[in-house]
Amino acid sequence: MILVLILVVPMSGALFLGLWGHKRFASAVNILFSLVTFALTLLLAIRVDTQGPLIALDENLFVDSLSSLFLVITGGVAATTSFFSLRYMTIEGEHGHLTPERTRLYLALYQLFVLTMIVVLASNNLGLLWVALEGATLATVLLVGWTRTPAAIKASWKYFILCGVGIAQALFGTILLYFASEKTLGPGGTALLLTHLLTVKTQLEPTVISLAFVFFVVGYGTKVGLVPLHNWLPDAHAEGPTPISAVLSGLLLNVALYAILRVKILADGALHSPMPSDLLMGFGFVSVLLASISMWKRQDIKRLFAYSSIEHMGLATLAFGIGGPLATFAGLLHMTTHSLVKSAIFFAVGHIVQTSGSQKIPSIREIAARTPGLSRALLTGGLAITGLPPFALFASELLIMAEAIKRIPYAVPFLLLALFITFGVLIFRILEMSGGETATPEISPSRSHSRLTFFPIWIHLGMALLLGTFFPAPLYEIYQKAILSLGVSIGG
Amino acid sequence: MTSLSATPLFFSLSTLLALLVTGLAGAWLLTRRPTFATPIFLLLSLETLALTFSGLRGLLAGSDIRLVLPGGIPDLFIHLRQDPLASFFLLLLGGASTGVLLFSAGYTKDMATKRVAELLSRTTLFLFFTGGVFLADDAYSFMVFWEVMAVASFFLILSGDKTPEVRRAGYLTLLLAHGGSLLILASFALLSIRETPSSIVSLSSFSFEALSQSHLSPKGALLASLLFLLGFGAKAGLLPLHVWLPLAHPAAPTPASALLSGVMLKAAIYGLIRALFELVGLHQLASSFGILLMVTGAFMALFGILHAILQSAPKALLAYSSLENIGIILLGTGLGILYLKTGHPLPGTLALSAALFHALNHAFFKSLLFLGAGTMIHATGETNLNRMGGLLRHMPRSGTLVLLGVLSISGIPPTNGFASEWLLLQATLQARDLSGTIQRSSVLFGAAILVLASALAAMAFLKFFGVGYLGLPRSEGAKAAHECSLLEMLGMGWLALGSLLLGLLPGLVLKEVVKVVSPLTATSLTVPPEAYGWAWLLPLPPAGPSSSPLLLLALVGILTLPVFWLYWGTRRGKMRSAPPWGCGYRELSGRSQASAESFAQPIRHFFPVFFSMKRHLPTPEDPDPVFDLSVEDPHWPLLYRPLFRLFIALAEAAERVRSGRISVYLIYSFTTLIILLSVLRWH
Amino acid sequence: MTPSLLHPPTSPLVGFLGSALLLSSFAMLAMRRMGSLVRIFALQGILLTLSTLSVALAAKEPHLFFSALFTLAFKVLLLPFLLFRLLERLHIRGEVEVLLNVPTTMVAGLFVVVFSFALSAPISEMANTVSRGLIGVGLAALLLSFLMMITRRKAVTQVLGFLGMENALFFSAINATYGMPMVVELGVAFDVLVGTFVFGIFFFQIRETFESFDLKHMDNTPTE
Amino acid sequence: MALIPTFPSFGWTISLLQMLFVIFLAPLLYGWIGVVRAILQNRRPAGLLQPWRNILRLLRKETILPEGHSYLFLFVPPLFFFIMAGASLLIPFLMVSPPLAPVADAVTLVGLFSLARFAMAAAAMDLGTPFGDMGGRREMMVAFLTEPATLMILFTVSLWSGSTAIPSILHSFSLGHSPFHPSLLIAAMAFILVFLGENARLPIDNPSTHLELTMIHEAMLLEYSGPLLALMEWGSMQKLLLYLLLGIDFFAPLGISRGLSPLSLLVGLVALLGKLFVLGAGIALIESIFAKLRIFRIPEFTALAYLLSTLGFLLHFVLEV
Repeated sequence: MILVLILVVPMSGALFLGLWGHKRFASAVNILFSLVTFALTLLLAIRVDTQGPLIALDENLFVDSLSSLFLVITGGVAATTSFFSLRYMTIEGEHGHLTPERTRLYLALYQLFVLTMIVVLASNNLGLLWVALEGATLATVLLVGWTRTPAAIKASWKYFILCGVGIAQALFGTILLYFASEKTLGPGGTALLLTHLLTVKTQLEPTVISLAFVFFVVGYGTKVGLVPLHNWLPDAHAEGPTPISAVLSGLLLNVALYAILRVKILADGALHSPMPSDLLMGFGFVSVLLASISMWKRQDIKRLFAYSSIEHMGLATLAFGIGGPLATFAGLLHMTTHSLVKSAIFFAVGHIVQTSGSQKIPSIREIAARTPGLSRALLTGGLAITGLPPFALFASELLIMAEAIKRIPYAVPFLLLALFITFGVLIFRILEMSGGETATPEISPSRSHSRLTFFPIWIHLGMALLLGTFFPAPLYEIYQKAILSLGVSIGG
Repeated sequence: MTSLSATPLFFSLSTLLALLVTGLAGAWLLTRRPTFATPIFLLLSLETLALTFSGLRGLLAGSDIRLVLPGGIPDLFIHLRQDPLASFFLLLLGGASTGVLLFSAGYTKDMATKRVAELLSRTTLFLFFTGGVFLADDAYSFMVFWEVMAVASFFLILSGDKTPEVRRAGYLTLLLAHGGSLLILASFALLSIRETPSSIVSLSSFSFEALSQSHLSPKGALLASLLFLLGFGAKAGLLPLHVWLPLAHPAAPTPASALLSGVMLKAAIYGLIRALFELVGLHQLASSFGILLMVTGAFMALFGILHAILQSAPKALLAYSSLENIGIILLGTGLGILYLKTGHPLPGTLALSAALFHALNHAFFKSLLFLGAGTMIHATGETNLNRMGGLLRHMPRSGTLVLLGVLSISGIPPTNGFASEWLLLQATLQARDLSGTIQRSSVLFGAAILVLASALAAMAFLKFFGVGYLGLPRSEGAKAAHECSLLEMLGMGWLALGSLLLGLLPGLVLKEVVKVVSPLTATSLTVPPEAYGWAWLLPLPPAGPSSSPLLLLALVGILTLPVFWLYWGTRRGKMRSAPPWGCGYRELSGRSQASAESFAQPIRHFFPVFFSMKRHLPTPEDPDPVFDLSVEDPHWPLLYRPLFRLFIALAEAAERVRSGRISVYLIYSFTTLIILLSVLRWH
Repeated sequence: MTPSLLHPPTSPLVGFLGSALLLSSFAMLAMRRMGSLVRIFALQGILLTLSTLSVALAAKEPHLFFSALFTLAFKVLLLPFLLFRLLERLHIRGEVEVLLNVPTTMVAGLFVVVFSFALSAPISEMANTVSRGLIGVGLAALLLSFLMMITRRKAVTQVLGFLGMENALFFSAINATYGMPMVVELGVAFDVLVGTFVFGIFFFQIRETFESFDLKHMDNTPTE
Repeated sequence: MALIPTFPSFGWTISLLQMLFVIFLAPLLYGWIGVVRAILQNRRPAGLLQPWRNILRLLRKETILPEGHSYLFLFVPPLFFFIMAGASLLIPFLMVSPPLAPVADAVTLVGLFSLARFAMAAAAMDLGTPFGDMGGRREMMVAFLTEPATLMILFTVSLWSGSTAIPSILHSFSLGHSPFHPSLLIAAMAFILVFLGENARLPIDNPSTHLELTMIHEAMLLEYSGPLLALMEWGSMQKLLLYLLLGIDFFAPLGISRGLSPLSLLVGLVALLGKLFVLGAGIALIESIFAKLRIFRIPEFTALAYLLSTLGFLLHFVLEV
C-alpha cells in the first residue's frame, strides 16, 4: 500500500505543480511534496527492515533493503534539494532570470524526475525499470536545457542523444534477457520480474545473458557516466540549473548504477565466469583515471565537480566489480556518502556562482572575503569529497583499497595516484577561489545568506561526518541486508 | 570502568578532551571578551602540563592499557591504547606544548581578537588530534586522527599572514601530507591481507592488534615498510618529500611553527616507529631496510644543515635544521634496525633509545628556538638576520635562553643535544661487532656524516646567534628592540629548563627511554651498577665509555666562577672603557659587520652539489655592476617541476578525448559496444 | 508441452519481412533527401506492422495484434505526419550533409551486418520461435541506425536514426520473444512518444537559438 | 675502571699535578717552539720563557673594556682558560686512569673543546667589529671539518677497545697492539693536520702575525687587553699542549705509567717530556717549511684531514678485523 503511495505522492505533486506551479506558493508546495515523499521512503525502509521485502501491483513493484536504502537516499536528497532550489530560485528571480511559466515547468519536471527515479528503484519489472530510467532522462533533458542559453541547449541535446542511444542498448539487453528467461519462466508477464528471475538465475542461458549484460552495462553505464560513455555528464551538470546538477550527480547516477547492480546479480548467477565483475572493474578503473587527469584543465567550477562525480562513480563501480562483502559495503557506503557530499557541494557552488555572477573558475575569487560561510562550506565539502577523514568517503576508500590490493594489486598504485591528483587539483582550485581572507576594503561580505541557505549543506556534510565517525549499528544491519540481496554471502 | 578511570590512558584522554573543549569554548568566548586571551592560554598550558604528567606517569609505571570506545565504523570501534611508547610521545607533546602555550599567552597580547581566536581554536584542535594519533590503536581511527592533524596543521599555517606565499606553503603541506597518508593507507591495506578468503575478514581486521598478525612475504614486508617510510616521511620532511617544510614552518605564526616543528614532526616519527616495529613487526623487517633508513637519515642530516647555514631568515634556518635533526633520528632508527636484525640487540636498543632521546630533546630546544626567533622578529619587526643584530643587549634574558637552545642544538656539552648525539655515536661505534663490509661501512658513513653534521650545526647556530644577537644593530628596528613579555619568557624558560634537565640528567632519561624501547626490541640495556648513580651516562657497563655532563659542568663551574666573581668583584668599577679598537677602524656601524650570507660562502663553495645556484657576476667593464646570487633547493628544478610538467602533459593529452562533438562521442559508445561484444564472442 | 511443438518453424514471410527491414535501414543510411528519409521511416513502420501481424498469426499471440495495430497507428501514421509537419514548419529541405561519404558508410554498414549476424549466430541456434535468426537482423538494424546517427550531421536525421533504432528494438522484441509484456511495450511506446515531443520542442529551441540544424553548432568547443 | 680509585688521595694528587703540569708547562712548550723556529730561521731566539713574560706582563696591565660589550665578552676568557685547565684533569698522561677520567670520554672531550671554540667565536662577534666577525667566522670555517676529523680519529683508535674512554684505549694498546697499523698511521697523519688546524698553526694560520686580512685566531682576540687577553692566550697555549698530549696518548702511549708507583710515574714523566721536546721541535720544523695557505684553500686542507680520518676508520674495518 505504502509502496503505491510512494509513487502517488510525487505523481500528484507533478500534476499539481504542472497546474499551479506558476503560483507564488508553488516552491513551498514543492518542498511539501518532497518532504512527504521522504517521510514515506523512511516509513517504507522501516517496514522493509522489520517485515522484509514488499511487493505490490501484481508483482510489478518490489522493494527490498537494497532498494529501500537507495529510496531513502533519493527521498532525502530530493527533499533537501527542494529546500535549496527554493533559495536558489528566489535569488534567480531577484536576478530576473525566470518567469512564472518556467518556474512551473521546473517544479513539475522536478517532481516528475523524482517520480521516475522512485519507480526505477521500486520496480520489480526490468522492462518497467528501463521505461522509468528513460523517463528520468526525458524529464531531466528539459531541466538541463531549462535556462535556454545556447550552451544549455547544446548540453541538453548532447545529453538527450547520448543517453537516448545508450539507453536503447539497455533495451536491447532487456530484450535479450527476456528472450533467455522466457525459456525457463515461460512467455508472459513473469519473465521480466526480478523476484522470479532471481529464483531461476542459475538456469538462464549463459551466452545470451553475457551478451545482454554487455548491452546493459553499455546502456545504463552511459547514464552512470562511465568512461568512455561519460561525455554527456560534464555538460549536463555544468549547464543545468544547479539544483538539477545536484540531483543529477547525487541521485540519477546512483539510480543508474543501481540498475546495473540488479542485472549483475542475474549475470553472476547465470554465467560462472568473472566476466561481469571484470567488466565493472575495467569501467570503474578507466573512469577513475581519466576523470582525475581531466580535472586540471577544467575552467568551469561545475564541470570540475562533474568530473569528480565521474571519478567517484568509477570508484563505486570498481568496488562492486571487486565484490565480496567488504568491497560491496564500501561501494554502497561510497554511493551514499557521495550523494550527500556532492549535492552539498553543488548547493554551495550554486550560491557561489550566483554571488560571483560566473561559473568560470578564474572569475570566481575571494569567496572567503565575500561570503565566508560559503567558502567554509565549499572547503569542507572539498575536503570531504576528496576522501579526507573523518568523512565517510574516507572509510569507503580505505575499504576499497584494502580489497583492491587483494584482487587487483597492480591497479592500486594508479588508483592512489588518481586519488592524489584529484585531491591536489580540487583543493588547489578551491583555495584559489576562496582566495584567502584578503580583507580588501572594496570587498565587504555581501548580503548574508539566511540559515535556510546553509542548513541543507551542513545537514548533508553532518550526515557524511556521522557515517564516518559514529556509523549507527542498525544502519549497518540494513547495509548488510542490502549486501545479501546483492547476492554476496557474508561469512564470518 | 572504575579500575580504568584510574589509568593514565583515561587521564590522558580526559585531559585531551578538556583541552579541546577549553580551546573551542575559549575561542568562542574570545569573540565576546577579548581580554580573556591570557587566562585561557594559561588554562590550556595547565592542561597540557597535566597531559605531560599523565604521559610521565604512564612511562614511569610502564603501563600498557587498551580501551575500546563505541563509534568509528561498524565492527571496528575506536581502539585506544597507551603503552610506554605512546606515553613517551604524550610526554613530549605535553612538555613542548606547555611552553608554547605559555608563550602564546604573552605573544597574542597585541594581536587582533579574530586572529587570536583563530590561532587558539586551531592550536587546540591540532594538539587534540596529535594526542589522538599517539593513542589510536586501530588503522581507521589512527588515520582519522592523523589526517585531521594534517588538516589542522594546514589551518595553523594559514592562520599566519594572509599572503599568497603562506597559502602556497599551506597547500603544499596539505598536499604532501595527504599523499603520504595515501601511502600509509595502502600499507595498512597491504598488512590487512590474509590467507583467508575475503568473505571471512570483517572490518575488525583493521585494529593494530590484527594488523600486527600479518604474514607477508619478504618482498611484501619490505614494500610495506617502504610505504610507511615514505608515508610518514612525507610529514617528517623525509628527503625528497621535504619541500613543504622550509616553506611552511616559517610561514606559520610563531607558536604554530614551534608546534609544527617540535611536535608534528615527532608525530611522524612516532607513526614510523609504531608502524615498523609493531605493525610490520621486527621479525619482518629487513636489515637492508635498516641500512637504507640510516643512509637516508645521514644524507638528510647533511642536506638539512647545509641549507640551514645558507638561510638568512631565522625561521627558515630553524626549519632546515629540523631536517637535520629528523635525519639524525632516522639515522638512529635505521641503525637500531640494522643491529637488531643482525643479532646485536644491545647496540640496537641503544641506537633506538638515542633516536627517541634525540626526538625528545629536539622537541624542547627546537620549540625554544622557534619561540626565540619569534621574539626576535617581534622585537625588531624584521624577518631577516641581516636586519637584526645586537639583540643580546636589548633582550639579555630571552637572549640567554636562546643561547642555551643554540648550545643544545649544536650538540655542545653539557646540553641535551650533546647527550643524545653522544649516545648515538656510541651506538655507531659498536659497528665492529657487525660482519660484512657493506653494513660496517654504511654505519661508518653514518657516523662520519653525523659528526660532520653536528659540527656544521655549531657553525649554523653561531651564525644564528652571532648575527642575530651579537654585534651592532643592523637596522632601526634592531636598535629599537625590546625585551619580550614575562609570559613569553616563562614559556621559553620552561622549554629551556626542560632541555637543561634532559641534558644534565641523561642517565635518568635514558632509563625511561629504554623502558619505551625494550618492548619494541625485546631487549633492555643492562643497568649500570649503583656506584655510578644518576649523574652518569654509562650505556654499556661496565667497561663502556661514560660521560657525566653534570660533573663536567660542576668541574668547569667550580674552576671558572670563583675567578670570574673574584675578578669582577674587585675590579668592576675601576675598569676603563673605550671605543673598540677594530684595527683602528673607527666608524663602526651595523653595515661594517659580516653579513649572514658570508657564513654561507665557504659552504656554498665546498658543497656545490647540494645547491642549485644561479649566479650573475658583473664584468669588469660593467658600468653599474650588479652581483646577484640565488640559491634554491635542488629538488625543485630536478624533481618537482619536471613531475608537474609531466602531469600537465598528461592532462593535455587527456583533453584530446573530449572533442566536444556528438558524433565522436557516439563513435566512442559504438566502438566500446562493438569491442566488448567481439571480445565476448570470440574470446 | 515444449515450445518447439507450440511454434511452427520460421515462415518465409517473416524472413522476407526481416530482410526488407534490413534493406530499409540500409536505405536510410544511403538516403540523402530529408523527405525520403521520413518516407522510408514510414515504410519501416509498415514493415514492422506486417511482421508483427505475421508473427501474431503464426503464433496466435493475441496481444501481438494490439501491438501491430498500435505500430500502424503510431509509427506509420502519427510519427511521419508529425515529422513532415516539423519539416514544413521549420522549412527543412533538401540534402542531408554527411560526415562520412555514402559509399564508405555503406561498407561500414556491411561490416556491421556481418558482425551482428556472426554475433547472434549462437543465439539464433537456440531460438525456437517462428522467427529464428531474426535477432541478428534486429541487432544489425540497431547498429545501422547507430551508424547513421554517427554519420549524419543534422539534428533531424539524428532523430530519425533514433527512431530507427527504436524500430529495430521493437522488431527484435517481436521476433525474438513474441513481444515484451504489454505493460513494457506501452511504456516503451509512451517514452518514444514523449521523446518525439521533446525533439519537437528542441527543434524550435534550436531554431530560435542557432537558425540552423547543423550539429556543428551543437558541438561545444573543446576549449571549454 | 672504577670511579673510586685504589689510592684516592694519591690519585687526586696526581691529577692535580697533571693540571699544574699543563698550566705551567704550556707556555714553556710555546716558548720552545718559538726558540726552534727562530733557530731554523736564523733569528736569535727570544728565549724559552718569553711566553711567560708576556703572560705576566699582560696580567699586570689594566683591562680596557670596549664600549657596548655584553656579558659574553667578559665571561668567555676565564671560561676558555678553565675549560682547558679542567680538561687536563680528564686526559690521562701522567697516569693511565686519573680519577676524573670517567667524567668525560674522548667524545665529550672534543665536545668540551668545541664549547670553548664556540664561546670564543661568540665573544669575538660580540662587538661587531669587522675583524672580530671575520675571526669568529673563519674559526668556524676551520672547525666544521677539523672537529669531525678529530672525532673520526678518536673512533679509529677507540675501535681497538670498543670504547671511547681514553683509559680503556690506553689499556687496549697496552695489550700489545703495536700502534703501527695502517689505520693508525693514517689516523696519525690526519691528527697532525687536525692539530695544525685546531691550534691556529701554519699553514692554516700564523700565530705570530697581526696581518688583518689573513689572521684567524688572533682576529678573535683583537679587542681583549690585559688579564683577559692573558687568559685567552694562556688558554690557547694549554689547548696546544692538550692536543699534543691526546696525540701522545693515541699514537705514542709508550712509557705512560700504568701503576701509581713513584718510579713508574717518574719514568712516565721523563718519557713524556722527551716526547713533548721532540714534538715541539717537529712543529717548529713544519711551520718553517710550509707557507701559509690562502684562506679559501683552508677547507681543502681540513677536508683532507677529515677524509684521511674516515679512511683510517674504513681501513680498520676492511683490513684489520
